Amino acid sequence: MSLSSLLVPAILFFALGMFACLIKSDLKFPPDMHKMIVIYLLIGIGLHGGKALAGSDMGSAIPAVWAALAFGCGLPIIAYIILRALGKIDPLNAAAISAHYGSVSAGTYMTAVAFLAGIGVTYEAYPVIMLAIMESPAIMIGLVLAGYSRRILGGASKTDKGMMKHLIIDAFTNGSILLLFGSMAIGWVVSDASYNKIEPFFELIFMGALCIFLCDMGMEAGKRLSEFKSVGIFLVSFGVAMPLIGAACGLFVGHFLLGYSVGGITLVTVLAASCSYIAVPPAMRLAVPEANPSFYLTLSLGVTFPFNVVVGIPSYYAAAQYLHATYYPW
Amino acid sequence: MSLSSLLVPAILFFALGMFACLIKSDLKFPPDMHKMIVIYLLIGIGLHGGKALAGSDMGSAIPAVWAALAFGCGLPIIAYIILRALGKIDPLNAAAISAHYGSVSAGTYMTAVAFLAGIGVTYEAYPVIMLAIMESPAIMIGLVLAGYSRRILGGASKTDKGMMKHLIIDAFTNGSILLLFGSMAIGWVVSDASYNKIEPFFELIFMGALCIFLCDMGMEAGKRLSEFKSVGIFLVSFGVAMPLIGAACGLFVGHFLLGYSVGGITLVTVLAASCSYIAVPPAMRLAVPEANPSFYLTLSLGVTFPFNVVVGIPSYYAAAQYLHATYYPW
Amino acid sequence: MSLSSLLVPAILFFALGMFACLIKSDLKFPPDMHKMIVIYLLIGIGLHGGKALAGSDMGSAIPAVWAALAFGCGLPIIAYIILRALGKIDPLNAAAISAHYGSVSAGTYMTAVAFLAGIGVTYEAYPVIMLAIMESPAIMIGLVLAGYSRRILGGASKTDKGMMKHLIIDAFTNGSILLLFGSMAIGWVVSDASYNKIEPFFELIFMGALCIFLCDMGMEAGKRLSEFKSVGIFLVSFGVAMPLIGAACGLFVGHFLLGYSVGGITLVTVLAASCSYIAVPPAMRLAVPEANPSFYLTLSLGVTFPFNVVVGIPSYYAAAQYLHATYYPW
Amino acid sequence: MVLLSEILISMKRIEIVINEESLDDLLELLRGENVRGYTVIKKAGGFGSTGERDPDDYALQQNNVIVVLACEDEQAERVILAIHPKLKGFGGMCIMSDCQWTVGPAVSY
Amino acid sequence: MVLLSEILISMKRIEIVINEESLDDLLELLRGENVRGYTVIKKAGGFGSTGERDPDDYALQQNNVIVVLACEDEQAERVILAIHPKLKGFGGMCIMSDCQWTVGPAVSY
Amino acid sequence: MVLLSEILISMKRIEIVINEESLDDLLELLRGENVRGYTVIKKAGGFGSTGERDPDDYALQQNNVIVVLACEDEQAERVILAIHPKLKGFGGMCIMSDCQWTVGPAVSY
Ligand SMILES: Nc1ncnc2c1ncn2[C@@H]1O[C@H](COP(=O)(O)O)[C@@H](O)[C@H]1O
Ligand SMILES: Nc1ncnc2c1ncn2[C@@H]1O[C@H](COP(=O)(O)O)[C@@H](O)[C@H]1O
Ligand SMILES: Nc1ncnc2c1ncn2[C@@H]1O[C@H](COP(=O)(O)O)[C@@H](O)[C@H]1O
Ligand code: NA
Ligand code: NA
Ligand code: NA
Repeated sequence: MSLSSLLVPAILFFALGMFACLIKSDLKFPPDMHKMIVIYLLIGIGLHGGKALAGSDMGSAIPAVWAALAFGCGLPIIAYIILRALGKIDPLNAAAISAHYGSVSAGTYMTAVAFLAGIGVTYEAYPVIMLAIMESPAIMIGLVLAGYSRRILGGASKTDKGMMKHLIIDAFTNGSILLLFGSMAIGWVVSDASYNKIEPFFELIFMGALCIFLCDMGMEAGKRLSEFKSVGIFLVSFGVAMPLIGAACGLFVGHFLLGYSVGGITLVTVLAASCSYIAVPPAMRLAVPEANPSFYLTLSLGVTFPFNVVVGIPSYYAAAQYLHATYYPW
Repeated sequence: MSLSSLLVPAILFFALGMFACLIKSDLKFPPDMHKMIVIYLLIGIGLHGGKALAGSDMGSAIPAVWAALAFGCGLPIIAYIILRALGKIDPLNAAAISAHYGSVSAGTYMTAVAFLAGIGVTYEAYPVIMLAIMESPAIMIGLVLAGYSRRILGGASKTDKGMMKHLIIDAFTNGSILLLFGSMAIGWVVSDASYNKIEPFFELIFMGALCIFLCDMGMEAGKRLSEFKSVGIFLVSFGVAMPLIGAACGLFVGHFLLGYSVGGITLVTVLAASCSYIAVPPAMRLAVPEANPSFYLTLSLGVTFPFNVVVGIPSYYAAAQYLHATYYPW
Repeated sequence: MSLSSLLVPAILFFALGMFACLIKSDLKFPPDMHKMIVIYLLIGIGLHGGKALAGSDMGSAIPAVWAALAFGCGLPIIAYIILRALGKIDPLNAAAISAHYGSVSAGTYMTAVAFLAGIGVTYEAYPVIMLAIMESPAIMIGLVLAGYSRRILGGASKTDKGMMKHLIIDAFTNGSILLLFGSMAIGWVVSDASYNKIEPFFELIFMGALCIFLCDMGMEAGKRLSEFKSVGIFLVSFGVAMPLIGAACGLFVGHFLLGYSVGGITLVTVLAASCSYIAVPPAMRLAVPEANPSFYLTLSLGVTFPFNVVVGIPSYYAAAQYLHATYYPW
Repeated sequence: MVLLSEILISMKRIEIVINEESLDDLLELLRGENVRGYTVIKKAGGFGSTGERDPDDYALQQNNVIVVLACEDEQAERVILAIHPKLKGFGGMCIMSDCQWTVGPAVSY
Repeated sequence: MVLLSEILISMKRIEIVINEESLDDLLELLRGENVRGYTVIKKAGGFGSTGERDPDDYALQQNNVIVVLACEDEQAERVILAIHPKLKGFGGMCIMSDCQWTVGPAVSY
Repeated sequence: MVLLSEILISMKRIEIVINEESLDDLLELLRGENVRGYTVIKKAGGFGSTGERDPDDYALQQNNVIVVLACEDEQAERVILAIHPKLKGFGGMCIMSDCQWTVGPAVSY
């Protein structure tokens, strides 16, 4: 894989956005534009996934579901232990940050899809299910970790049942998850003829729209990046190390347990390595008001997301390629 | 026609929107997104219609114009009589509600177009003229009915001439009507070569954009649906019965008087059966401030629109098919 | 060239927008929609230009750069002299207005591109560089002219160094310039395979999106047009004469100095004839607060822009054709 | 001054800032107290005991809403007493000041 | 306190809420009274004698606008007297209260 | 009335209007004065000594921002004294009036 494969337009637009932020340009996309593109992209990825799944063997999807749940529950616990043991981060901030790493970033996933498309690599239909499933469990684990932390801190362990329920309902009626699952279902059921009618809007122009989305994300990441100092060297390193740990788990699961192709392994790795900045932050703000939002937001948007987009994805792909070539288990 | 023809993506997205509202998801599309898509869809339908008309015999459009005017004036009067006689609805609310049923819903029309496209049925160029024409006359009739109602109520019959004029001007300078007529004219005059340059934007991706529009409309309809109770059983039944009455008129006119194909009859039927939620509500709010907006909005957005989209369109198509096969007058 | 070449959809939509404004329609596009389309169009034009440049001889771009700088510096000075000598316009208003005419309007440029595409005329890759370069120098010249004017007026010539620096930085970190240059660079470096993935979004549907942009611009121009009276007959004539002077310079430079094809000459002419309404107005508001914004905005948006779009572009094309046929220097 | 005093009524102006999700609850409460007029400004930001709230923040969008109402003194008293126990849930502020209402054709206070 | 009293001037604060379509008429009226400063907040909602007005309603978008102006007492009197007969047309509210203006380099009241 | 006087505290309400670009500077200044609560309304328009400012203008978008804060009298004094010298740079207005704060569970003034 040459350096030129990094010259994916989507990633270059991300860099352009960060650059704009760096030179303090007055470039600014309307906030609603971002929301609209996110809606569009989620539906597009869902429809595409649904259509692909309709042609797949659904029995084979079960392992993907289990892997998604394992990532969602396991990764936050690993993160929490690292933050507490190595970083001496206070329990509640540790809980809030951890939750983010069990969840996923649809933006990172789509960039990976663009990357694979750019170099012409195919992938399985199942990772998109994992994308949809992984948003929520991490929030639950975050709640559990926060409850545990509060007990450590000796505070009244009266976990607010009402809020617990509220958050769980939220996690499953969350707009982006609904869009993803909903459009997956629609992609699944509609006939090919019907799908072809909407394909130009949701697939043909998808990669271009993704560029605009990533340009905006670049600006957002750039803004957060400037808060590096307030976050401290340990947390910044954690923001780079944790996706690598996640990636290692992803590579292992994707290759040895799920037995996917190089493209599929790459996507599973990206899911495990990525970190939520949509569903989890508001949930943690509500559930762990004691935690400092600028910690988890800087880590998620300012460190892990750009790391994954610029360095991570190509590396994960290279690793998947290596693994697939070396330890071919079948 | 099988049930699978209901699996048009556009209609499924409408259902998804209603479902999101039902489970109280926090899914929410930016209001400006909706306005933008409406602008886009109106221009798209106008251009397409204009281009189709450019290739048609314009003399044959005259009957369509007459039919549109007849629907616009006749249907509100029928609605008013039913509301007053059967429902004992007070005169001013009856007037305001009636006006909505003489007008049309571009969203319903476009869903019908998507439905026909999905099953590969062609249609005449003229119904789009009817769509553009039918927005306004119903508003006038609404004003007349309101004036008549005020006289019944014995109130000072001083019809505010200034507002009357204001509303009539409004009805003809209304943004959506202008967009529809304007883009129809543009579609009409431009050369094929020019049209082909803009066709990808306005036609190729049209059906996909319509899905997002209908998803949003589903959420809006869902919101209104929850006000069922405050509206009462009679009005809800009226919201289902009135489109059926309109549809009967539409079927008759489309088949026997206009002599259209099955696709054309379906569209004429949809126009007669649909009910405005864009141009008429603000006009009625201004002209009949005594009427309760939650009545006409719940009926229009919460009852008649979803009924037409989910149940109406396929039924009207089936009826048109039956009619066309049975009473072929030529 | 027949009159029918005026029937470019983009220009017709501009006329529709002006018409809507004229009849005081309530048609209104969401402001964010406009911003979004501008972002999209700038990226599209930049990518397209960058791709074209990648296939061109870059040495040949140097003359275009010089021409751009010459226009940016020369035209405002010509404008200033005319405004002061013929119009007796007070120095500071003259300075502010002049600056606008040295800069360019991307909207006019894109309309010209649509016009050329509509009649199937090709053009060189270099004018897009000129478009990107010409935004800024005129602002500098405007600052110099304003400083000079203040000295004439005998006021304390303490030019606010801080603001000067601020404005110069602004001129080069300006969002639209950055987008244009950035996407040009991206279009330049990405492989054809990558470019083809984003081409449908940025090229295929470009002309259609431009129609919506121009419809909105038509409404904006129409609004400004109504302020004709407050601006006075001299300035309105200036708003028509100055683009003609710019066009004459553009024709000369495009044909004799740059030696472009008819399409290229037309674009160079349009650049010289057009007048900024995005980057320059806020800069002048800050740098020359004494000048009356309604003067330069009415001229730029209400007079010169519509003149160029409706009358100018076809005339410039006709003139370029004539020149190319008559004085073929090679 | 004679004219002015005839068209002005001494009233109270109440200004409430809460998070946007609680708006419906607040309005219900106000309607319960028979308030006949209020004005609502959405998408406000702010800072308070629960930290910063920014409607423009990308990942953590948090909107405040401002409700302004003018009413007669007793009405104001009732409103304040009704809102007071709920302030914790709404998480915001409520201030009252004197004002003078310009009488118009329709009464909405 | 000496310092403060030097930089504060006793003035009136007028707060007007009307429907957005009438804004131009109101501003013209204010300019007619030589008002030299005002602040405008658009897209407000509210409730009054004509029912609810919600800028976010899908089919029945109705925007209020809030205009706040600080001015000297006589000016305020003139403004109130000028607005009073028009309130019906504008359909809204107009309240006045006391305030203290912090003097700045430029006078805009 | 007994009840009311127990839950109301006499305070000052400060209302500042400046251009949106200066908001960060203003908030920094406020934080420097240990202000513990404020409310921010963006995208306001207005008119003042520097002419009209309209957030909806196509080519010349200029946004004002309104910052409202309620605080105790001494705090208010400090804020006014701190803002006064900066008003020129911010280019706007700052007015203060009396108000009564409804005590709540959390103190944010
Ligand atoms: N002293 C204050 N002055 C103005 N606004 C305040 C004040 N305290 C709180 N607020 C507003 O009320 C919101 C919620 O306050 P809190 O619940 O204390 O975080 C804040 O985001 C501010 O918008
Ligand atoms: N008592 C009040 N307090 C605050 N705002 C009011 C009051 N009465 C009316 N308004 C505002 O004025 C608008 C128009 O009032 P009206 O014409 O009475 O319907 C309402 O939508 C409210 O925003
Ligand atoms: N007397 C006033 N009343 C209300 N708002 C004002 C007043 N003077 C100035 N402003 C606001 O402050 C902004 C800036 O004022 P200035 O710097 O004087 O142009 C204006 O755009 C208005 O929004
Ligand atoms: Na993860
Ligand atoms: Na109808
Ligand atoms: Na120029």
